[in-house]
Amino acid sequence: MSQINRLKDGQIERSETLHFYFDGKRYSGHPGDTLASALLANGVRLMGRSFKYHRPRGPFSSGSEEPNALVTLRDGARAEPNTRATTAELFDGLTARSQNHVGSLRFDMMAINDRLARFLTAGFYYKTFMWPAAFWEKLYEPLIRRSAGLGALSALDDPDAYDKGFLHCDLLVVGAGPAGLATALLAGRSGAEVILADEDFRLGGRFNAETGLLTEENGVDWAARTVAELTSMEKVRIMPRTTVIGAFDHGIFGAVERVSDHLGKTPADRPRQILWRIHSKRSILAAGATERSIAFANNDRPGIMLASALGAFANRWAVTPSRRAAIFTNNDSGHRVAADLLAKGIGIAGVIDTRDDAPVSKDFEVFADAQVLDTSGRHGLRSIKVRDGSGKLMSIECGALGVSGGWNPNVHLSCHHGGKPVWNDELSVFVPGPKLPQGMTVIGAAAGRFSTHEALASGVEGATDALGSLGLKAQAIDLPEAEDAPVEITPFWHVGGDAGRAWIDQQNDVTVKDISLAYQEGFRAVEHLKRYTTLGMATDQGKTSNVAGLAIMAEIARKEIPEVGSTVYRPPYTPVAIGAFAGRARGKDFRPTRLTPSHDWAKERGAVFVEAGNWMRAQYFPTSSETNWRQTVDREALAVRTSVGVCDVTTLGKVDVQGSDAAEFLNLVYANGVLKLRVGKTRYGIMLREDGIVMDDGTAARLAETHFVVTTTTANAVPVYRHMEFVRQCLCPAMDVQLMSTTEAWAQFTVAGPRSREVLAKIVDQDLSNGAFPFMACANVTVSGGLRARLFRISFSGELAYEIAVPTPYGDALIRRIMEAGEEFQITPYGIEALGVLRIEKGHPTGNELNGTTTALNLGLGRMVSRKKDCIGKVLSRREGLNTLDALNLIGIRPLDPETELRAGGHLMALGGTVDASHDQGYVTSACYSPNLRSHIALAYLKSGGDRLGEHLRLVSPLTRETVEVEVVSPHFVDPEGSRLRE
Amino acid sequence: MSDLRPRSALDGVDDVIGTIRLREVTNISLVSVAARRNSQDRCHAWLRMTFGAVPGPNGSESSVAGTALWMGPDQWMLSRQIGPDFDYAGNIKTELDEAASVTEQTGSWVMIEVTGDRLADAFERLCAIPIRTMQPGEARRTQINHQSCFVVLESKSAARILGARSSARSLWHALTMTARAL
Amino acid sequence: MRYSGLKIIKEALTGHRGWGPAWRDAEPKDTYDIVVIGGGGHGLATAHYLAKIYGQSRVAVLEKGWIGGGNVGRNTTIIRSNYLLDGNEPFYEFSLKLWEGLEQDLNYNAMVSQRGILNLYHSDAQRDAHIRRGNAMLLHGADADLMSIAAIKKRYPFLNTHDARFPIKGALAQHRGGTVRHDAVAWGYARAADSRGVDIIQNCEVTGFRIEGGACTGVETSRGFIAARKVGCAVAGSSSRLMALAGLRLPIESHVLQAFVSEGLKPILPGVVTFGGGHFYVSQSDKGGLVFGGDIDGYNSYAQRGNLPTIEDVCEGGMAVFPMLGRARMLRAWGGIMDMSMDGSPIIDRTPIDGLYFNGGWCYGGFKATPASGYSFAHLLATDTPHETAKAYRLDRFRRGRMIDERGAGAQPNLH
Amino acid sequence: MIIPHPLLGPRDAEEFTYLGDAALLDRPDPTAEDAEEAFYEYLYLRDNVAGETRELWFHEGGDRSWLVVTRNTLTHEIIRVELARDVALNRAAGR
Repeated sequence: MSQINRLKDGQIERSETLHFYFDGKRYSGHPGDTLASALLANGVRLMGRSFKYHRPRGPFSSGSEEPNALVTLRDGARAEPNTRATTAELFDGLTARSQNHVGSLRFDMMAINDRLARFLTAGFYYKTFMWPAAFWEKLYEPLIRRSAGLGALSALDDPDAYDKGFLHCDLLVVGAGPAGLATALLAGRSGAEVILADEDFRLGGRFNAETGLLTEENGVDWAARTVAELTSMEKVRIMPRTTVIGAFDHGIFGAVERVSDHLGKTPADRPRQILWRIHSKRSILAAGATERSIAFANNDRPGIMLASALGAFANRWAVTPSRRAAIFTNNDSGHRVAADLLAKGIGIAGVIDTRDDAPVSKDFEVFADAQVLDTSGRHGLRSIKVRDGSGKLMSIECGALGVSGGWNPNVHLSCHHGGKPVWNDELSVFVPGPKLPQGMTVIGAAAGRFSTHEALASGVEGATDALGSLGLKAQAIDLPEAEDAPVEITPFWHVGGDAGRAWIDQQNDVTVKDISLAYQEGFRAVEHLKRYTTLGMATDQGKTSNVAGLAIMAEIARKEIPEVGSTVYRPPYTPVAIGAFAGRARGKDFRPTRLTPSHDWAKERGAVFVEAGNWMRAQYFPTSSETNWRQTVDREALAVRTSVGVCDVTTLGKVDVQGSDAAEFLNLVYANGVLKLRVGKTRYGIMLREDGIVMDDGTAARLAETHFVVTTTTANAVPVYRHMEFVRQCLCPAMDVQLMSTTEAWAQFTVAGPRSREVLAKIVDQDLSNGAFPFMACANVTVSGGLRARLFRISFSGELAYEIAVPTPYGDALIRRIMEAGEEFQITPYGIEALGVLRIEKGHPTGNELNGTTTALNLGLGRMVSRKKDCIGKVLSRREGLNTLDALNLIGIRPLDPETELRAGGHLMALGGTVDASHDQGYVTSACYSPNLRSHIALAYLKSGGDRLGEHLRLVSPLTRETVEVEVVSPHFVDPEGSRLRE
Repeated sequence: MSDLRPRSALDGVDDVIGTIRLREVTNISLVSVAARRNSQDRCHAWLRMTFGAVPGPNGSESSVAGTALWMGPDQWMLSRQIGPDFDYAGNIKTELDEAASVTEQTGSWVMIEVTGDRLADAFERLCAIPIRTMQPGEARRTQINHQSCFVVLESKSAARILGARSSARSLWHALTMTARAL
Repeated sequence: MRYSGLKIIKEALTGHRGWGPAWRDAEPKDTYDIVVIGGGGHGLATAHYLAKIYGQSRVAVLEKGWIGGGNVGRNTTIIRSNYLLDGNEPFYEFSLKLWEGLEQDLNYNAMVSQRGILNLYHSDAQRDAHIRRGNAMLLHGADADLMSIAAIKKRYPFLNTHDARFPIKGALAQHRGGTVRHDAVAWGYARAADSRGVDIIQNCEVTGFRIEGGACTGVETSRGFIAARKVGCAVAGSSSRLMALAGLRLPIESHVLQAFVSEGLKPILPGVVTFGGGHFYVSQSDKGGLVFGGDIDGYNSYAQRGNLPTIEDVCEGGMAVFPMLGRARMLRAWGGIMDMSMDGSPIIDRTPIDGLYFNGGWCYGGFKATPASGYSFAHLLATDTPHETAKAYRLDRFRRGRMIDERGAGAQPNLH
Repeated sequence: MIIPHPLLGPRDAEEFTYLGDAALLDRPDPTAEDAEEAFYEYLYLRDNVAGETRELWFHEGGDRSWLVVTRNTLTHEIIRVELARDVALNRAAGR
C-alpha cells in the first residue's frame, strides 16, 4: 500500500522517496514530509492514544501545538518519547513507535478506561484510595503510577552532544510568516543586525499552508524570494528549525536550534541541538496564530482536526486523511479551507456553519445555523451527525472533518514577563496586553491583525518603530498586494446538550463535563480549574484548549471571558530537551579540572588522585608492595615525622596584598593583629565573617613594608578574595591597598620533617640555619642558582617545615629537583591523606572544623580575637548565644582500644544513660589512624570540652551501628609544646 | 643562571582542527600592575610611554614592549614575549617603584591563540562576547565553559585567550570540541 | 460530605449531581477571634489545626488571590526530615509524621508517597557531614540509612557511575521521605478547615493593620476592616511587604526559586534524588512528569520568574547524575518567591506588637513543613506559647546569636 | 539579566556574584555605645523592597569591581549602576 492519500503538487521532493517505519511497518514518503503527513499519505490516521481514556487519536494539528499524534522517535539510546509526528521531519530510515497502549495501538487493553469514564471524572483520585491507609502505598498508588506518562525514556545515556551559543543583534524577529518576513526585510534593507528565527524547517508560515493570500502572485514564491534576499544580506542571520523558547530579562531570549534532528544520524562531532542565548536590543514577535476548535460529542476521532491543519496537509504536503471531508466552522476561514480542499480534488461533504448568515458557495453545500452533534468511527472518522438550520438531523459520511472555532494569537512570549493578554471583543480573542517584555513589539496575527495585508503592514510598522529606536532610518519597501478580509466570526465554543463527552483538552482527556464539574465543586479560579481538571497541562500546554476552557467556564459562571481571567504563560514555548540546556557540561566536562604543577610528576609516580573542589590532588602515593591505602598513608605520615616528606600545596589560595595601607587593611580583615608584623615574618591568622563566625584561616607573610602575601584554605580561596575586595572597595575605599589573586602564579611545595632543612639547603641559595631563617620567617629568595622564589618557614605538620614557591612554569622542575636533593634522606612524597593525618595529630582545623558555624572560641582560639582593635566580626562575636558556658570546644579523642576506628560524624554521649538527641554532647569532625601514636585519633567539638580532658565518653554512630568508648584529650596529640618546629 | 627549566602549561601544543588553528603561545611573561593611590598619573604616563597609550576598559595597547591589557580600575596586565627566566615583575617594579603594586603573573595563565576565518563562529559557541562587533585590540574578560578567561581580539581572524593555567587542559579541550563542532 | 470510593460510584451512577463545593466561598464577617493572613498551605493548615486541635471556630483565612496560589502550588513537592540541627530536626520529623496521617486526618487524598529520598555524596568530607546528619536524624527518632553505590545502583541503574566529574561515593537516604500532590494539600486543608466552620475568604487583600496602644486589633482589607483578637501572618514571599505595613523589618529577603517539570513519561524514577556535586533534585510525579529544581537565581526578586543561567545550571546537574535525561524534554519552568531568612531556618513567633504573630522565612523548606508549620502556628496563636518542636524559631535569635544555620553560610540568604 | 557596567558596558549577569542590600556599605561604628544592636540591624534586617532597591553585585567574572545596582525587584528593570567604591567614598565624604 503506497501513499494512497497523496494529492497533487505540494512542497515535497517527489523525485526522491524516503522509507520509514511506524510500529514496525514500512512506509514511504518524500523529503519535505513530516512523519504525520507521510503517515496520512499512506492512509494511516490512527497514530496514538490519549492519556487518560486511551482514546484512539490521529493528528489534530499540523504543527507544534499538536496534542494527539505523539510518538517515540528513533530507537535505543536515541529514543525520544512524546515527539510530535506533525513536526518530526521525515528522513530515510526513520523509525517511530506509537505510545501509551497495552497490546497493539489498535487494540489497547487500557481502553477499558474509556468504558469507566464516568467513574474517572476530574479529580476523582483526591476523593478515594484513602482506606485502609496501608493500601495506598501497596496497591492504589502503584496502579495510578502504572498509568502515568505517555512515552518512555530509554534509561540509557543520551549519546548525542549539545552545544550552547551566544548571539548579539539589534533586532530579533520571532516567526518567519508574512509579518515576520516583511519586518525582517525592511530591517535588513535598513542596515540593522537582524536575527530571523522560525521553528519550522520551511520559512513562510501561512504562505505554505494556504492559497490566495496574495492577489498578484503565489505567497510561496514571494516568501522564497524574500528569504533569498535576506540570505544575501551580511547582517541578517536566518535561523530555520530554531524555536525561540523564552523571553528573559533585558532583551535576552533563549532559542533552540535543531541542527541534526532532521538527519538520519548526527554527523560525528556535530551537536544535535544548540541552545542559543540571544542578546537583542529590540525584538519583534511575529509568532502567528493557532486555530481553535469547537467542542462536540466525540470530537476526538482520528480524521477530525483543525480546519487549518486539513488545509495545510493538503496544500503544503499534498496529503489528506480521507478523500471525502467536511468542515465545521463558525467563521470564514473554514470556507477557504473547503475551497482549497476542493481544488486538491477532495470531495467536500459539506460545510457546517454555526452562523445563520453563513456565506453560500456554488462549489459545495453549506449548512447555515447548523451544528455537528456527534461522530462515529472507532479507529477513525466514518460519519458525522449534523443538525441543520431547520433542525433536521442527518448523518454525513466523511473520513475527515476540519473544525474551525476561530484563531488564537500566539501571545506566549509576550507574556513571559508577567504581562496578561487582554480580551478583544470584536475579534473575540486574547491579544497581547500593554505590559510586554522590554523592547518587544508584537505584529501580525500574534497581535490579532489577521489578514495578510494587515500582517504585512504591521510588519512594516514594527520594523519602522524598532529601527527608529535603534537610530536607523527605515528604507522604502514595496509590499505585495494581499487579501484583507475582515474577521467574520460569531464566538461558538461547544455544541450544547448532553449528547456525550465533548473534548476540550484532547491529550489529557478534559471534557466540557469536567469543566462544569470543577465549577460545581468550587474550582472556579482559572488556576484551580486548570489544576483540578489538568486542562492545558499536557505536552501542548493547552495551545489548543486553554481559551476554550476559559470560555466555557465563563459561560457556566455567566461571566465575561476576561472576568474569568487568563492562564499564565511560562517558558519554554515548546518542550525542550534537557540535554540542550546542559550543553557540553556533562560527564567529565561537567566542570573544568584544575591540575597542580606537580600533577604529571605525581602521575608518573603512580599517585592516586582525588577531587578537591575543581582541583585534582594527589591523595597518596602507593608503592608496588603496598596492598591497601592505609599502609601507604601510614608510611607517608611517619616519614614526615622521622625524616622528610614533600607535598604540593599550590591549591592553597594566595592573595597579594600591596599598598601603603596594606597592614592596616589586613588588621581589619584578620581577627588577630597584623599591624606590627615585622618584614620577613609570617603570622597565622583567622578571618571572621561579620557575624562573628570563623570564615577561614591561613597565614600572612610580610615580604616588604607595603607587600603581604596571604594564604587561604583551598576551598575558600574564591570567597575570601571576594570578601577582601568587599572590605577594600566598600568598607575602606580610601585606603591605599591593592589585591591580586596569585593562587596559580606560584607552584608551592611543603618540605616537612627533621631533614627538611638539609634538603632545601641544597636548593635554596641562602643560609637556612635557625638563626638566619627562624620559625615563621619568610623571604624572597633564589633557588638552583638564581631562579626567583619565595620561602616560608611555616608548618602545618608540626615538624620543622618550609613552604617553597617558584613561578608555576618551574613547578614540575622544582619537585623533581627536591626529590633528587632529598634522595639521601629517602624523601617521601605525600598526598592529602597523610597531610590530613599530620594536621589532625597537631589539632589544626580545616574545612571539617571550619564548618561555618564555629567561632574562635569553639576552636580554642578565642584569645586571637584582639581586644585592642576592631576587626570584621568582632562586635557580633560578643553575642550571648555565641559565648554560652557550655559552648563547644575543639578537643581530641582517643579510643580506649587504640585499634578501634573512630567515626567522623559520630556523636558524643555520656558513658551511661540514654543515647538520644537531648543527651548529645558534641560530634567528631575529623578522624584518622595515627601511625605515630599507633592509635586511632579524632578531633571533635564537645560541650565545654576545654575543661573535660581525661573524661571518658561514648562515641555513637547509630547510622553505621558503631559505639566506641573514648577518652577526651588535648587536640595537640603530637609535640603539644611545639618545640619541633622551632628546632 | 638557574638550571631549572620552565614548562609551559600545554607544552607548546599547536593544532589545526577543521578551519581553526589553536596554538599555545609560549615564552610569555606576565605581570599585573595596579596604580597606588595618588600615583595614577605616574602609572598612566609610564603606560603611555611604554605602550603608546593607556588601555581603557575593554581595551589593550601593544608596542615593541609588549601588550598592556585593562584588567580593572587602575589595573593592567602586561605581557611580553620573553622567557619566564627573565624577572619581568622585578623589572617593572624597579621602573614603577612605589607608584604601583606589581605582581608576578607569568605562572597564572596559559595563552592560546585562535586563528581562522570562522573565528567568530567559534567564539559564538564559546562565550558571550560580542565577537562580530569587536574591533582588533578590544579585549573582554568572559566565561568559557565555566572558566574565567581574557579574550583579546587581534584581527577578524585571530584572537588570544588567557585562561587559568591550572585548567589549561580543560580550556584546550573546550576549544577543540568547539572547533570540531563547527 | 465524606469522600470515599463508594461515594464516587454512587455519584457516577447519578450523573455527579451530588458533589458540592470543596469549600464555601465565604464572605468576611466583621470580627473573628483569629485571622490568618495567607491562603497558602501554611495558612490553611494553621486554620485547620486551630479548628480541629485547639477548638477555635471563629477563624478566617484571608487570601488576596485564590487559595493555594503561592508556593504550595508551585514547588517540587518533596517531603523529608533529613535535618542536622537540634532546632530543625524535631520540627521536620513532626511534620513528616503529620504527612503520614494526612489523608485520614483530612479525608482528602493528597497522595503522600513515601518513596524515599537520596542525598548523594561525592567526597569524604561530604560523607562525614552526611554521617553526622544521619546520626542526628536517628538520635531524634527519625529514620536514616547510609547507602552504598551498589545499593543505590539497584534502585537507580541509570545513575552516572562511569564518567562522573564528581564520582558518587554513596548516599544518605531517608526512606520515609517522598513526595505529595502539592495542590491537593491546599485543597484538602481548605476543605477540612471549612468543614469546621473556618471562613476561607479569597480575593481579600490585607492593606494594613489596625494597631492601638501597641496591640493589633484587626486588619484593613480590600473588602473592609476585619477585627480580630489575634492576627497571624503566613504569607511566605510577601512577608516583608506585609510586615512593613505593621512597621516591622525582618531578617528576610525575597528571592526567586525556579522549578521545572518534564513531559509526562512512563515511571522510571522510584524516588527523590539530590545531587551533591551541584544543585539538582528530582522526582517523578504520579502523572509521569519529572519534577526538578536546583538553586535560587541568587538575586532579590518579586517577579515570580527567573533567568536562563539558573535553568542551565539545574539541567547540567541533572545530566551529571542521570545522563539519560538528555532526551527528556522540559515542559514548563516557573518561578516562585522564596522568603529566604538570614540563617536558612524559619521563624514562628510573636512580634513586638501584641496580637500580631509571624510565620515565615521558609527558604526552600516551606512545602515539606506545611503540616508542622500550621500545627505549631496554631499552637502559638491559641496558647501564646511556642510549640515544643518550634521553640527555636524565634524572631530574636539573630540578635542573641542563636542562629540555626544548617549550611553554615552565615547572614547571606542567597547562600542558604 | 544584563547589567550595564559603568566601565565595561552591558554584561551578562551570569558574570556577577550577588551580595545583597547596598546598606551593607554603611558598617556601623564598632566603638559606639549600642554597637551590638547597630551591627545586628546592619547585618540581619532588610527592607526587602518590592520595587526599586539598591544592591551590591561583584563582577567576579570580570573586572572585580563591586557595583551598586539600582534595580526594580518587581520588574528586574535596572535604573542605575555605580562603582561601589565611588559610592562609599562619597558617603565617607558626606559624613
